[in-house]
Amino acid sequence: MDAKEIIARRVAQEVQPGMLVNLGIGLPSMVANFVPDDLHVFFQAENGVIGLGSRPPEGMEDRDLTDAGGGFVTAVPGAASIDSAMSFGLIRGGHLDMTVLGGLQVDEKGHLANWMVPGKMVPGMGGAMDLVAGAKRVVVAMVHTAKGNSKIVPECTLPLTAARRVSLIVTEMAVIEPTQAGLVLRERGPGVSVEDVQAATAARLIVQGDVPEMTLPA
Amino acid sequence: MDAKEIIARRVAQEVQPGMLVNLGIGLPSMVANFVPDDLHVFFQAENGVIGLGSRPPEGMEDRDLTDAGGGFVTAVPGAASIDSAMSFGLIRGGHLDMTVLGGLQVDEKGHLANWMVPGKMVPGMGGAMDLVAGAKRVVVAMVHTAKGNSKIVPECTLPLTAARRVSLIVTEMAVIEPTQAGLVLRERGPGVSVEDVQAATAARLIVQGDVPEMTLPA
Amino acid sequence: MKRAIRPEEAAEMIPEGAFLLIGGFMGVGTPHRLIDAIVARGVGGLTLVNNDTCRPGQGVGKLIDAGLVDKAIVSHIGLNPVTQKKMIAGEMQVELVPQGTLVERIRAGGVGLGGVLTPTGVGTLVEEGKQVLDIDGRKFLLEKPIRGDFALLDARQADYVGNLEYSLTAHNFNPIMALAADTVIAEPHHIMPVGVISPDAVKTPGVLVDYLLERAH
Amino acid sequence: MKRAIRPEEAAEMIPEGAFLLIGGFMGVGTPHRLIDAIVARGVGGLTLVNNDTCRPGQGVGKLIDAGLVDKAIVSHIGLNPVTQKKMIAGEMQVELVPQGTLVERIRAGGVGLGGVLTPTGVGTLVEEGKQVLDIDGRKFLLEKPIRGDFALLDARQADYVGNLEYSLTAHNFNPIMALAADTVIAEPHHIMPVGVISPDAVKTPGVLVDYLLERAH
Repeated sequence: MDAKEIIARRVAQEVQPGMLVNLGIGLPSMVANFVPDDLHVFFQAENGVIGLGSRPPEGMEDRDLTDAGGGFVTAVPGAASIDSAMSFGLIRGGHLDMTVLGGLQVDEKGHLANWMVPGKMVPGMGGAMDLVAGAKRVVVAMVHTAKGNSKIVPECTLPLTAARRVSLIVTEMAVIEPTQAGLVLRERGPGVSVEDVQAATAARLIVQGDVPEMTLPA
Repeated sequence: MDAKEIIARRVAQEVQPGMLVNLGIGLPSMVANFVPDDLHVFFQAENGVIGLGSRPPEGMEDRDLTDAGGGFVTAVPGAASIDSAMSFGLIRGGHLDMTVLGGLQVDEKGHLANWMVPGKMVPGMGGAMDLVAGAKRVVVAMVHTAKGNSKIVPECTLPLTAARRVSLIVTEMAVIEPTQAGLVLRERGPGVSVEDVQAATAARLIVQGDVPEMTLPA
Repeated sequence: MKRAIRPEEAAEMIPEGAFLLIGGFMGVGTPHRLIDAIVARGVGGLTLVNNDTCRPGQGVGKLIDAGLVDKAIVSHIGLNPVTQKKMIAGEMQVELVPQGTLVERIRAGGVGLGGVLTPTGVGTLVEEGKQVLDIDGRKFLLEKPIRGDFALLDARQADYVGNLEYSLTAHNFNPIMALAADTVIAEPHHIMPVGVISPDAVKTPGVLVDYLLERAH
Repeated sequence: MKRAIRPEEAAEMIPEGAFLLIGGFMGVGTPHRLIDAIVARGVGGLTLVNNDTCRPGQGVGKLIDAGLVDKAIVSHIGLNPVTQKKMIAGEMQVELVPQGTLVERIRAGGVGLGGVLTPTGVGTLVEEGKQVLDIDGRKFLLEKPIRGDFALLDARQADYVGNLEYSLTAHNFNPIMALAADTVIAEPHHIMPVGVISPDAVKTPGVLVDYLLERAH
């Protein structure tokens, strides 16, 4: 199993029945593949649909039905079209149960940075600032390191996405919960030791008792 | 012709082709009867329809289609249903070309009072404060006196509906335009002299040259 | 999927002193069966947010008649002499709010904004006790958000996901109130199977709705 | 009744330096024929408000390619390297706005509110230079309204009154932008006779729309 699939499978376990969930583009969008249908979860695409479905069969794409990354999608039975004011009204108003976002850095305070690298890359925040400020639960899904450097750092050096503490960080090496006291290591990745995780992490991790390995049912 | 019909007919002349117009309940609502169909005017009822039509035939009333006074209405071809946020978004946002409202008092500054009489009657402002604050043009349609007392006064003694100067006052005796300088008498009612109007008016009226009599084509 | 419940079940969820947002404008777009069930149960001390207090014996006016409302936050009470009488007698508090301000305050509560900056009411009694902001040379009142414990809505049609459609002038406050309460109960005239309402026809996404009232028999 | 005009007629109305609100999200729900006509005319100095700047050669990206845009007010430019290059070279100004803040700022401009009080962006770079209000113990940024000279909209269907319907994820900013410009031009895929669209299906009332683009041949 590659790193991204480990992450997507583990994040999928955070999804509870009946939730409204927003998945960011890229890695977070893979989470949908591992959420069982019988949970009756609704996925929101912030560009305007609640009840996002999978990719349509070849030739049945509709130019007016895409996800936030511009990819063609379908709508599930019971879907609703919404405009951007309603879409972000749901997000900012606390109606979104969970958002899963990628990250460039997360720090010991649980702050996320994911929208720009000054002088290098300025994609813009898109909906990320509203999502992190407004969703009930914010899960950061990202690979543990970038070019060998830890993405989990003592303090973000990149501009923050929000002043709010995120709820959970899921990488292929660890599940980490930011708390008032700091970053608590909750789970280890498959075949990874606590020492391995700390060695790959620039931030200080709090280890309480035995740290179980992720369970990733097929 | 009774006083109310004079007022309604005269106010109807203020309506220009293609306007969006809101008529208050009571006397103002009579204005619609005198606006020619070929002006293609849309009437808004602030409770939720643009394209208010006349009363439906007996037995064809719909409990979900009423005007702001709760009376059964119809919708014209091209009508649109709107919720209260859109309805007042149109009003506050300057999209409403004209509103016609009743009044308890209007004063020399052009201030309108029409939502309460302290200690006596507190109907509430309903949509009136938004309408007076937001409509492009505010026309007050009211009988000239109440129980022998002038409703056009030097200064309102009743609580104001808005700090904004209204655009025009139409009574059965006069058409009066509030200006920076004061209340300018623009027209006299049928068979009424300038002296008659001033005698029935507590506020000072500005008379410039010859004041024509209202023309009220059948 | 949302369970369709009986009016009495819905009424039983509402405790004494609850803060209720109820859709409707002079009784149009009001959930009448829910109101009857609340009156039948008789639990009071309620705060009521509605456009108005309707007329005695009609719509939310029934809640006033039954003495269940301690406070009404409304834009108009002119057609309900019972409300006026109770207000003057001090049996009931009435907060009068300009209609456009009322709906925006509820929207702000529902979409997570800190308040509403409106020109409506500047220079009137409505300004009293409120912060006035000068923004680029114009004055605006800062009006606070409103949220309720319950929103009770009338809808033309629903599906079992909870998606709602409204009809003509029965929209009024319903789609906005759907955003602004902890528990949202809708009383649809019809409930359709999931999948038959076009996504483009949905005005309140089902994720906002907690319970549907079963259809009238 | 609204006249249906040709794309070139619409483009000719738009003067140098105009402030344009254009519907769309990565080109979905964007008035493509209008954009082509503006590019063909080649009058620049424009300010563009859109969710993003799309991709090079697509949607509003064509306006960037042609060098017609002096300033873009958008939430995302990550998929358009041309925008990034021009921004870094100082050929174009880019104001990045959180997406939910952007749509509310346009709404505030359209419905006559003095600004938006949002928690989004508090404690980030977005806060810089803005008033922060403490309301009942929580912090909110005061974000200013946005209005345009023109709103250019994509719609699924119109009637000759100008009523508009939108489709699926092609709604996005269109219904809100319809409220917030001096002149509103809509590019519908279909135009129907007056009276055949249900009032309940209308999402933008025709009174907001000034011109319709004639149908593609």
